[in-house]
Amino acid sequence: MTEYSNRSQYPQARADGSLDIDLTSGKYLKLWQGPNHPGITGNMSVELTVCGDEVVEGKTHVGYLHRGFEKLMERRTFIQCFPIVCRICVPEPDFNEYCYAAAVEELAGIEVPEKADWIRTLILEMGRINSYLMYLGGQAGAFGLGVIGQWTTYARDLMLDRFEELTGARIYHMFIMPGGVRDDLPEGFDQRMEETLQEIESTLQDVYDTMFRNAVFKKRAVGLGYVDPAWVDEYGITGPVARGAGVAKDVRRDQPYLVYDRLDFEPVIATESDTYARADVRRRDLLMSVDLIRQILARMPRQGEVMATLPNVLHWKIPRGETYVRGECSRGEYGYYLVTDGSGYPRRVNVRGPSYTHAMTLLEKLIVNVNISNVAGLMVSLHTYPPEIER
Amino acid sequence: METLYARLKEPFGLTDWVLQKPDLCFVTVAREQLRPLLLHLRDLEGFTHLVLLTAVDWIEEDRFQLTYLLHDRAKARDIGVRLMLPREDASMDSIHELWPTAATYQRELREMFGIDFPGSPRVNEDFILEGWADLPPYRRDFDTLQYAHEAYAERAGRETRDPARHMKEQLYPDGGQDD
Amino acid sequence: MTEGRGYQRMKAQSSLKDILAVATEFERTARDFYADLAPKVSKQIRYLVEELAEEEQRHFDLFTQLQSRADIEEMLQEQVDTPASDGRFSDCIHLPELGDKPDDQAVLQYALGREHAAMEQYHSLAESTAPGPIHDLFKFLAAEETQHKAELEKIYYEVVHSGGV
Amino acid sequence: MSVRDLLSPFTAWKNLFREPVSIKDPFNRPASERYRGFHKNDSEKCIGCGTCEAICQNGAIDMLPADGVATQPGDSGLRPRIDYGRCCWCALCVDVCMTGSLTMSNEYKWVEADPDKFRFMPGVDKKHWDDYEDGYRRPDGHRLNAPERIDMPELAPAQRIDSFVEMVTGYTVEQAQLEADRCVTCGICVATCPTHMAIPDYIRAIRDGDYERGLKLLYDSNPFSQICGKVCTRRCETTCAASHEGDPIAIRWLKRHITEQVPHERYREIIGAPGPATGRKIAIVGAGPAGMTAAFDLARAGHQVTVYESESHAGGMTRYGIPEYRLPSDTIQREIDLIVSMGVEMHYNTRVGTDISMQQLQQDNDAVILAIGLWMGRSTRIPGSDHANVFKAVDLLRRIRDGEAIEAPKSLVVIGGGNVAMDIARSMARLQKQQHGEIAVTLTALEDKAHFLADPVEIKESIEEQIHILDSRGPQECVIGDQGGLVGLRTWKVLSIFDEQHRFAPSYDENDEQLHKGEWVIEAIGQMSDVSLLGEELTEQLEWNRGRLQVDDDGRTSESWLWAAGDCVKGPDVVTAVATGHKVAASIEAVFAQQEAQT
Repeated sequence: MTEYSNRSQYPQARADGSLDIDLTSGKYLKLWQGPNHPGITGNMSVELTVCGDEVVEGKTHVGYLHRGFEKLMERRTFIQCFPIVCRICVPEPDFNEYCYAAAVEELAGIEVPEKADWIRTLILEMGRINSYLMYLGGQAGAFGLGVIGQWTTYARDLMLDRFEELTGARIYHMFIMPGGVRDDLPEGFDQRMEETLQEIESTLQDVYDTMFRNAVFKKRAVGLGYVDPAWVDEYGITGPVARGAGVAKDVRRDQPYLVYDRLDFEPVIATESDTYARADVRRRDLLMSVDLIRQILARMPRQGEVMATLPNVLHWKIPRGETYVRGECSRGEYGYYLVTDGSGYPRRVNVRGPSYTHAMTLLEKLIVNVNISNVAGLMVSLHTYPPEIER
Repeated sequence: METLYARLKEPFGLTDWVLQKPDLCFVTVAREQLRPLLLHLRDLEGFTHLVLLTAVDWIEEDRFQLTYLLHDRAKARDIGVRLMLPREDASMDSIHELWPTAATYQRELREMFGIDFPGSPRVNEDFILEGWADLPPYRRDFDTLQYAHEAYAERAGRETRDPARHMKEQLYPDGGQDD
Repeated sequence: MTEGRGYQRMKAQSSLKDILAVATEFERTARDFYADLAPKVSKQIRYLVEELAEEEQRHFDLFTQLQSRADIEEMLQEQVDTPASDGRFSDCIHLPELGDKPDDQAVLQYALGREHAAMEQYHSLAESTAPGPIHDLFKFLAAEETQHKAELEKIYYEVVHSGGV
Repeated sequence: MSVRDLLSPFTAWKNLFREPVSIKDPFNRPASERYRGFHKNDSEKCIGCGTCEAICQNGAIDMLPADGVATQPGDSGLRPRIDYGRCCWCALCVDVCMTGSLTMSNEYKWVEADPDKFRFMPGVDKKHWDDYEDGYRRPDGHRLNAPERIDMPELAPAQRIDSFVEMVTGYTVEQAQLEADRCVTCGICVATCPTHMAIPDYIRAIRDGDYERGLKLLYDSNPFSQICGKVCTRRCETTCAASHEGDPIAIRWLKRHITEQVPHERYREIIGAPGPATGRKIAIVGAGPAGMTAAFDLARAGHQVTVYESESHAGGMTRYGIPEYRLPSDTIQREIDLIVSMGVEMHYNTRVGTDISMQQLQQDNDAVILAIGLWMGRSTRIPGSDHANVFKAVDLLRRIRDGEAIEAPKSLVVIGGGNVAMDIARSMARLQKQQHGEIAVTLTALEDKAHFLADPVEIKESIEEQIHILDSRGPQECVIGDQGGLVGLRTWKVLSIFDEQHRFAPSYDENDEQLHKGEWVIEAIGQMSDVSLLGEELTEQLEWNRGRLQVDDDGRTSESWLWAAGDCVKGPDVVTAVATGHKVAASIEAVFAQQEAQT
């Protein structure tokens, strides 16, 4: 924390602890970061109050991509909700598909074929790799390392090819639906996936050499955005942000879903709890996903159905009930709270994305005393996607 | 979970217990018991993580349901605490002192459902919507389709036919019987 | 068949025109028979007898026209290739006596029997003549009667056999 | 900060010598095999049911008439038009498509300056990807709607074979809900139903659990709903969208379910009372479905309706032609009582032409309806068919339903492959079982099994009940033994029954001759009307059309006071009879209204 020990004497705290910021004093300036797309953080803006080049206060503003998904779903039948949920999170849409499907299946009492669970797990890990690849490019880019983003985009594109051949689409896969998954693995998928995984590993080695073993990156990332492990529960911190703080929180291990209880892995953690540590947790988590995909393809059953028999979806009613289904996405805990009322439509859907806590209260806390030039790097280090805040 | 409920049922006057799955249950609590219950769960039972706070509009029953979902990582279990509020002038005590992040949830509930949380930081600031003057949009009586019709122009040239009606017009226009 | 002797007579003919003249005469007799029958049957089924009379009239006209054609041989060459189904429809070869008040089924059976007999006669006449115009003419006549019979069988099936609730 | 951290990033320079990874020709990169690109629709296969439109959560699909596509039974003539300004390529439309006509190509690139071009009818508006092999199609086994119907519970063959107790027991509420859920509410069936019942609407009422609304919908178009719920020929089901890739919806059984869920005493209130009296008088000859439907409509309109029935009970062929195990008498009686309760006057055991003349009816009434059915059985008239032990199915069925004690022979042969043949075979089998403990019924039909006129379900159930069914047998002779008793039926093998144009042109193999043993032979072939009641004079006055009374589109004969409806005009079929009953009632109403207007 030495970097910031030399902080400005402004603003001074009032007796009640609040900050005494007088914008007319000439000491302070309001500065908006966003709402243009400031890299990987999406369409959100941070209203900064700066004193010199130091942030004294930050407020997160979202709503630039609000489409009201939760409300839209109340007007759609259970099957009609399936194609829209993926849009809540562009880089890693599959968690929406999975959590929604699992919640519906739970309340409707639908048993999903085992093979579908394996394919779902495969897809979620593929999505995690893509999300991390995008993150790495964004994190490096925020500190001026533009080439990393080009490499990770290439690697991600290879994985999108795998998504395309498996699901029939590159970005919004619409493949995990209530009842199972749409289709089996295509012929020769394992072989092509292995080639892709090797290419990703090779790219990651380059990323490691040029980003993680880079004096510039270290200089800026180390010590930036320190998260005290004690805040984890207080601020609802999950995923790599918590694991970077040494808290081995990983839903895959804590409450195994799908087939995670049949895979061998340990949550990746770091203890430094700064931007560098979080980036490294994600890099290693990505490599773990590569390993998990290999395990899945080696262990999954190759026979059997991938889709349960659904009731006629046009008149599908689900009895009154409520449940919460969570999964560990690349950014932390992703969950769907689904309430049904016996009709053919959801009564209420609430999407719990990790960014909701990370980009709001946590970011607003961490951003104080940060140098303006590091704001983008800090935001990216929380790996937030605003659409899951405003939904 | 059953033992937890058995222990807390009496002291906190819990009702409507539902064990949704082995690691998730729901209970309903009265307004005055909410804060003591949440504190107890957080500090003594290990439910340290506030997963979410949201509302359900049971408009037919004229009330809102607030759901406080708490997670106990050590025992890998969740409890959903329901609280029923009258819909009219809905207002609830803030819990931002228990979890700072609750302020964001409460701000959203204020905006989307019109449920007030006096004392919650920035609760009256616009969160997702800007300059919204209509009904709080996540209330059941806000009609999104009607809103869309009023707010946006339909693309010209769209029309459709009902198969049965079209067949009647084509095959038996006078409603005639038999073939 | 009362016309049986007529077929013998026809076999003895040697010119196409003569044979056609005899055949035409048969059709005329049949037409007159149905025309006489029509007013006697109930109006409900009169259509059937009238149709039969019309059909025989059509044959009568066709044969009359043929007689007057110069290119009759070429004409026949084209027609005789028509394959003739010689299947037998058993219900109809048992000829009922047509009383004063025959019903539709009886009329149909009578007509079918008549067509069948005519068809068979023309067939055997064709078989007993050497290839050439005469042979072709008999085959032509057999094909005509076969086709007519097929039409009647269709009506018979509709009237008698179909329509179970 | 180590020296390594300063040098390591320079490893990036190795990429200088690397082949670029970007695709050289991005415009010609084919998408994957199951890519969800622009739609294709096999317009021939598509039936325009609009289920794609119903499931589209974007509202991207419109159903519109298409050039070169005709509206016909089973095909609405509409085709989906997709607005790609809204489509999200989720392919739910493909997954739910009832015929499998809708698929997707793997084409994803298409450039146009005019945005309206991105709204077109796949398969109708030709596109270059129409013949693409690749693209998304519904994977095998991936169904969003259950293809199999819910089985109707019924008595097992062993339980039912010795009694005339109704064999079908009816859906439970849960079963009916599940079956109703299978309906996609397209309504294509409505045009096929002769009386155009509001099928999707009453099925929706089942889903909603609103049986009274369902019953109202039934009786709005069919006063024989309880009866049709049990024995309708259900042509609607032949055009059901679900039948293309699965079982059609059990429309008949769902109708039955509604009638069973509403207490009978509630019926009349739900259906509504008749209107005020008009003073008009109508006589109806025949108390079958056509006559009673007309009676129902006309009585409800306030007219004074009198029905003349030669038998002791109403119901016509539904009562005297359909066996009790398919249609119990109390069902018929409830239906008739309901109609009579609208103020219809019934004269049973009254034969028009004998007990009262047509001329008398003409004189006493403003209109007369002839609904006399097809009560006379046809005979093959093969040798021996005039033997005392050769019966006509319709006569026997009537005697059984009338409660007459019939002594069943130990063995018998039935001629015919229609429903009447099955009915009499199964009825006689029951009598044999009751009286002799053994069943010996042989059924011979001209048609091969694929062309049987009987309902496939009837055939299946007949076989279950040990009826020996022989197809493609042409009857030649009812063989009479030395003692003068009937020995059996002699048949020839039918080689083919229809020619290439599907015209009847039977050919026989005379060498394949069989004698089917039977003390009785029962002929169950065609039926005809007994029009003798009209008398010679009226018969001569009326116009006829190929053996049947000639009627205009409204069911009116060439005599302005006389209408005709039911099997004697068009049939035989219960629901068609109901339809023609409605039609003549409407025609009479229209004539009355016209007369009112003139005076």
